[in-house]
Amino acid sequence: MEYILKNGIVYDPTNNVNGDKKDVMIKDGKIVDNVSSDAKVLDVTDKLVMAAGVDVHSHIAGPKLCLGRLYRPEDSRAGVVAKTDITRAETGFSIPSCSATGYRYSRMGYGTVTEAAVPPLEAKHTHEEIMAIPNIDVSPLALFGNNWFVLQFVKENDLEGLAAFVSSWLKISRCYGMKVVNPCGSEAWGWGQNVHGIDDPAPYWGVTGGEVVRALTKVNEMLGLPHSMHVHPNDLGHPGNYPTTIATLDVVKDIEKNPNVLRDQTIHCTHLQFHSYGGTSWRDAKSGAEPVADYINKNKHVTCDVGQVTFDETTTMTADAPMEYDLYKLTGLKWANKDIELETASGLIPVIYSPKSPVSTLQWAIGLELFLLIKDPWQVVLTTDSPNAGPFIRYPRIISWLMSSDRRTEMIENKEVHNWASKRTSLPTLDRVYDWNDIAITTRSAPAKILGLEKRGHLGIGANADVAVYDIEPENFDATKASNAAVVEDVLTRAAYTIKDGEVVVKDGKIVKIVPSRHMWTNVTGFEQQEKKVLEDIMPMFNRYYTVKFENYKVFDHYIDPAIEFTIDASK
Amino acid sequence: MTYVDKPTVSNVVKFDDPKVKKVKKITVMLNTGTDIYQGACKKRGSTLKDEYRKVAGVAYMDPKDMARLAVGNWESVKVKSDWGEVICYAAHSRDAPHEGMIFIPKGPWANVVVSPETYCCNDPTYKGIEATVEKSDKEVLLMADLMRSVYRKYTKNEKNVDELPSLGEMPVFTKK
Amino acid sequence: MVYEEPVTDYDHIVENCTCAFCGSNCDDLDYLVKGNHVVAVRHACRLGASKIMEDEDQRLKVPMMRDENGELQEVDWDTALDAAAELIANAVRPLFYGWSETSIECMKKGLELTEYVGAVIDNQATICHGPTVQAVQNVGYPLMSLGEVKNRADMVVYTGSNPMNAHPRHLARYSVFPRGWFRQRGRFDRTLVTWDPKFSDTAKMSDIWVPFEENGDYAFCNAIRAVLKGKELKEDVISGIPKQDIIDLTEAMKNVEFGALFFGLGLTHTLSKQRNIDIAIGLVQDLNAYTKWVLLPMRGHFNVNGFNIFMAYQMGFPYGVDFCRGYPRYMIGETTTVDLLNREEPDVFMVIAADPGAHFPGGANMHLANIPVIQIDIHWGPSTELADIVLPGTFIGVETAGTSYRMDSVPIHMKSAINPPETCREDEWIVNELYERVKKIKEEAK
Amino acid sequence: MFRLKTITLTLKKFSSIALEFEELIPDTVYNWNKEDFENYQVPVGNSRFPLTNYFDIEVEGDAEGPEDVKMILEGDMGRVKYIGYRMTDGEIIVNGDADLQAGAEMIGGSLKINGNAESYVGREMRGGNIEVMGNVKEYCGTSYIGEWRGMSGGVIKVHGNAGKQLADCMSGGEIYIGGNCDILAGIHMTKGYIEIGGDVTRWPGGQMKNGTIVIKGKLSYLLEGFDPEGVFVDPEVDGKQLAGKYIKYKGDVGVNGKGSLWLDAEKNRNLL
Repeated sequence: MEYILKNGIVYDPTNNVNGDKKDVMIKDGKIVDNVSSDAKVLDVTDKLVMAAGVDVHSHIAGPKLCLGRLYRPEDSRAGVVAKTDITRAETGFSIPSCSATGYRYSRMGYGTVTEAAVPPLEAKHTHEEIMAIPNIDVSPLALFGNNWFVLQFVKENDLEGLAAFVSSWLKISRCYGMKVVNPCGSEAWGWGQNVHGIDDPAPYWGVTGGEVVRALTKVNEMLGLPHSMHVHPNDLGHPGNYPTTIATLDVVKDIEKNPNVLRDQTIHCTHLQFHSYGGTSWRDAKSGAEPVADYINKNKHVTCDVGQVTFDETTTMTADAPMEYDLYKLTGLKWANKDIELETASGLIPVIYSPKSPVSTLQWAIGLELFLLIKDPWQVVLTTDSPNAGPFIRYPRIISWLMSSDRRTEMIENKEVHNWASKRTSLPTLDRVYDWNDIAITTRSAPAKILGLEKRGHLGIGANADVAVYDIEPENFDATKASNAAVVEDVLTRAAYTIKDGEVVVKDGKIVKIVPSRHMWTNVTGFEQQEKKVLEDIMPMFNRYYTVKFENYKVFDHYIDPAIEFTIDASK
Repeated sequence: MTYVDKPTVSNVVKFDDPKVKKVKKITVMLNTGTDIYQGACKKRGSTLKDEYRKVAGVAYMDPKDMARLAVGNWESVKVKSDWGEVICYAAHSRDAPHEGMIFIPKGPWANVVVSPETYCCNDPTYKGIEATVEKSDKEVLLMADLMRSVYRKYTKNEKNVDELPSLGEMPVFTKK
Repeated sequence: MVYEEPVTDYDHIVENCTCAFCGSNCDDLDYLVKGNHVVAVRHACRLGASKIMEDEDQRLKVPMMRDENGELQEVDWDTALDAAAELIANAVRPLFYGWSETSIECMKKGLELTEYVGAVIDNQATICHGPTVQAVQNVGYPLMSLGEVKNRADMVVYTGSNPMNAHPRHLARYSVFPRGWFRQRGRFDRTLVTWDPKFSDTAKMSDIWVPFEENGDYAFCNAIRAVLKGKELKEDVISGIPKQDIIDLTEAMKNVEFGALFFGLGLTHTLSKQRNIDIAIGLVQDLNAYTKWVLLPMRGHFNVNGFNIFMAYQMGFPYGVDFCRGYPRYMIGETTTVDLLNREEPDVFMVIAADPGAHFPGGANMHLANIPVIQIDIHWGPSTELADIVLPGTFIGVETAGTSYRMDSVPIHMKSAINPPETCREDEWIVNELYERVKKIKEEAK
Repeated sequence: MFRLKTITLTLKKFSSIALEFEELIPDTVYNWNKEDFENYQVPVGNSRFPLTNYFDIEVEGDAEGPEDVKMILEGDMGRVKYIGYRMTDGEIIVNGDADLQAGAEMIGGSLKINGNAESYVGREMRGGNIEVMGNVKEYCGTSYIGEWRGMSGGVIKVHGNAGKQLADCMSGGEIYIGGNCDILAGIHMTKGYIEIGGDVTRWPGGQMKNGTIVIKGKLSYLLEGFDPEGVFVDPEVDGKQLAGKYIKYKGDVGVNGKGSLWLDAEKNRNLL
């Protein structure tokens, strides 16, 4: 099938196309420079055209999500939609059912989403859910930061072994990259404890978070994985945690980037908002965004996503289990927890972010500060750490805030938000606004580059034909006007067209076609010998302390159908 | 294939114990649930067999209660509750003593006397049911016969279902 | 039981098979295969072994339908499937019950059929751990994978559960006996506690037995929580347990390094049902203020938890989901099987991989005598005596591979070791056939 | 001027598969005439059938809004669910029993049931009045499963007995039970007022954080989580004047609860 999108206003930062009126041509699922005469013409004259969105960090599939859906029927009830001839029934607001997840991302013009936390023991579950999610390709990241084998290798300072372990565990769990969450803290949670800062060792192991992040980042570059170290630092959500955050980023500063990778960074810090707090307690908490943004402005080896608070009743879920228990002690709302043998832990709890609450407002303002203080949009990506700071369906609302400082001022001055926004942060003084090009960078081009996806996030020749068209005319529309914020949100919530691999899956905000999501995973080659040896070495420990047989541990091919394999040669 | 013809139970019922007063009927609290004999037999699929009525059609009782009723291991008793009555074997409970409490493993026999009431909690009342137990001279029915006499799905117009010939211990169906 | 010589006459061994019995999903079973038969099983408990060494006499091998005299007659697959599809297509309140002893792959087809015809779909949780799920939804769910207990736990509590009878390898493989990373002496490094009115086979081997009175669970946990909050107990005896014992037990639970609470149907089936679990969960949450505590329900079937997980990720609700209005609806007591049967609402009942005839109260089963019943199963059981159409499935984990979820939600791919009988069909195939045939009938009606 | 539209639905055929009535509330039908009702298809299981299959329909007078509507349901509504669901105004009278979810999520107006009602009467009710002349089953005035914010407003009066777990997670409003009440009334409650005229079996106020429960009859089992705070004569409770001697308890301490439980002192002498 061939398409030609005619006369759209195209934003394609990767290829320096900045709001030019041009046609986009599609053939066999790719962007091409010409099509035959029988190409189908889609007239998108003067409409906003971008590559399909890419989400660098979201929680959409796996055990945590499922636990959330299982124990929050009141949330499932909040998003019930009846089946149609094309779509299946939807449920859920903050933790939508699998089909709802695919439909909602697709309606927003997104085509690729990263599932940010996969415990290898339950990777089959994650892949089962990805099979149930339509219309978006998913790049799952496996959890390594509290894995006993990793702690062992780090303790023995055996990087060779660690690299082999990582490459074989990526194969076993069929994951795209590495994720580290509260390194050593989740292991401490195995005893109901936590660690504080990057130099606080995990009980028994005597290994620190800093050592784990450094070792795994070295390994990541040694192997040349497409994506970098993806870290959720220690001390999430604690007032005064920003020094820990900066220390975590700095501990890998001197590590050489692998020459063969597309990305510029060696470390990606996720949901930075939760890690940029000043003060010593919630009583005197204040923004720590400035020092953190300042560090990032000075250091190109770092990228981040924000985890913007959206003022919703949502569900927090993270492998940072001790933090979730702290939240439980604060709010008393129903607390769930799931510890996973030899690998990780996780916790869940419903949260209500209210604009009337000082803390919620502070978190909201810090998120926006980071967007506005980090100068290079290629270093900062739009996320809500969905659903932790808010459900992903709120991305368009965040964009409306970024594009209009008038709207932000309005919210502060009309007391739509608590006065901590002005008392505890610098937000009121920031009048920077994002234009459509910046939006295209922070929602498409940058996340694709950070993930090391050369065929996504742009509209150059040969790129995947993942395209989004929005029913708005950038040239005749002033997104900076406060009164237009609602329009921006509305229009970006329902794409005029979403095209996935050259097929129209959304038209006028409605799902018109279902395509299966593909499982993206990284296959490291050229390391087979080391992998074989490492497996032999660790097998006794595996057999004794896991409760499943190794043969039944791995993810079989039929759980990742259809798949996209990213083969990299580690020997290069 | 190795399996038991009936569960192993101790046999220390003292019928001549002067302290126990003989009665015709006792009131008990009935509990149901799984037990390993029932589980093994059911999941193997041997539900038509005599073994199944021995492992599921049995009321495990406290020996004192058995003495009161003058009923020995593998003799028949009638268990009656607000929801029905069923004949099952009496047997010495491995978990005794628990006077005034009987246990019938889950299965078609227990189903006759447990309560379907869920109290709007989807789960029926399988435990803590008030029931009476008395000695009976009737034989415990095999599963197929029990299902036929309790639910009468295909014998609605039969006058006297219990007088029909037994369906036996093997599947009954006509082959092509 | 007579002694039998070990089986030596077999062709080959299939290793690391997964047991298709209880929620422990032991995946270390070795099947000894001769011809196309499993002639012996290694590592399985008495329950697992007996299921895998099935009773051939009662294996359902051919499709059957009732004739005018109500007797089952062998028919060919097309006849049986068409008749079943006809019933489902014309039903106003169809109910599809079971699923806990088949694969996730089969459930996927089942849910599509359910959604298409607007039926109610429900599983065995509705008569076992449904109240647990409700309690979890009310107050939360601090759980763990079983290896956490094996590697860390120094106190293990079983309440309202008798694993020695229902999950015989649970203590041996996961919780009490195995040597863990931090518990190298196994059993000697752990305190085993049983709370149960009965001196059950598990209580008999415990270090501490707390025989609270029948229906006393709620008040007992409430008292422990009060003690945790530093309250002086009023009564001398609570739920049949002396005041001092409760205080001592509370102290002991506060002072372990890692405690695990496992609970079973003894809690979900007694007077205050889901509230027993509700408060037990609250207790474990409280204990986490002092030390590490986790809990886990002892799920009965090898995929009963799998169905709840599958439904949660597909439709946002764990069980008892009603699609009659085109969207999923989950309302305890309204969209759940036993309540619907008590109300005599369903007009067609399909049971797959379950046995209501053996496990539903007679009062509920009475309605199955009034309506058409379609059975998909591998053995002739009590439900067959109430079934109008019988469709013989295959044995997951022995004859057919499939995905299941252990009681602690660890997904396991159960491989197959032998071929199914030629005349049987895989559950997944049967349900998909029904879906296709129902669709055909409905489309033609349009 | 005073307007009133009287809609009378008289049951002529009982369906064992429940009818769902959430679309037939004053808010939606105030401007319907007889024909509209006759053309209406009511949800039954996975289908819809003409309302006339089940009911004789009479419509008198006219209305400008729900407030002008009086709906009378004649006969056994034991298989008619969601009567008065989310109604905001007007009046519904059931002359017979009512099925599940009567007055669920009700916002305003009044619902009177001259018979017994099934479970979930007034679930998550926010306003208005429900009166049941007979008994109610489980979960009267409760929350939705998993939802920690339950009934938040309005008044439920039951002249008969109430089943188990009355007003789970209640967070506002008032409930009056004339007769007896089964286990765990006001469990998880955080706010609101429950008054029970008759006897109570077990454990009222389990895990309650706040709110008030008054029991005028005999209580069989009190939880350890409740601390006595003395005996009061003719106390005023939540602005209501109670007659006689009452023992006051605070609880549930298990959850650091500040709820108050008032027991009639005469009927519960054993606790004095």
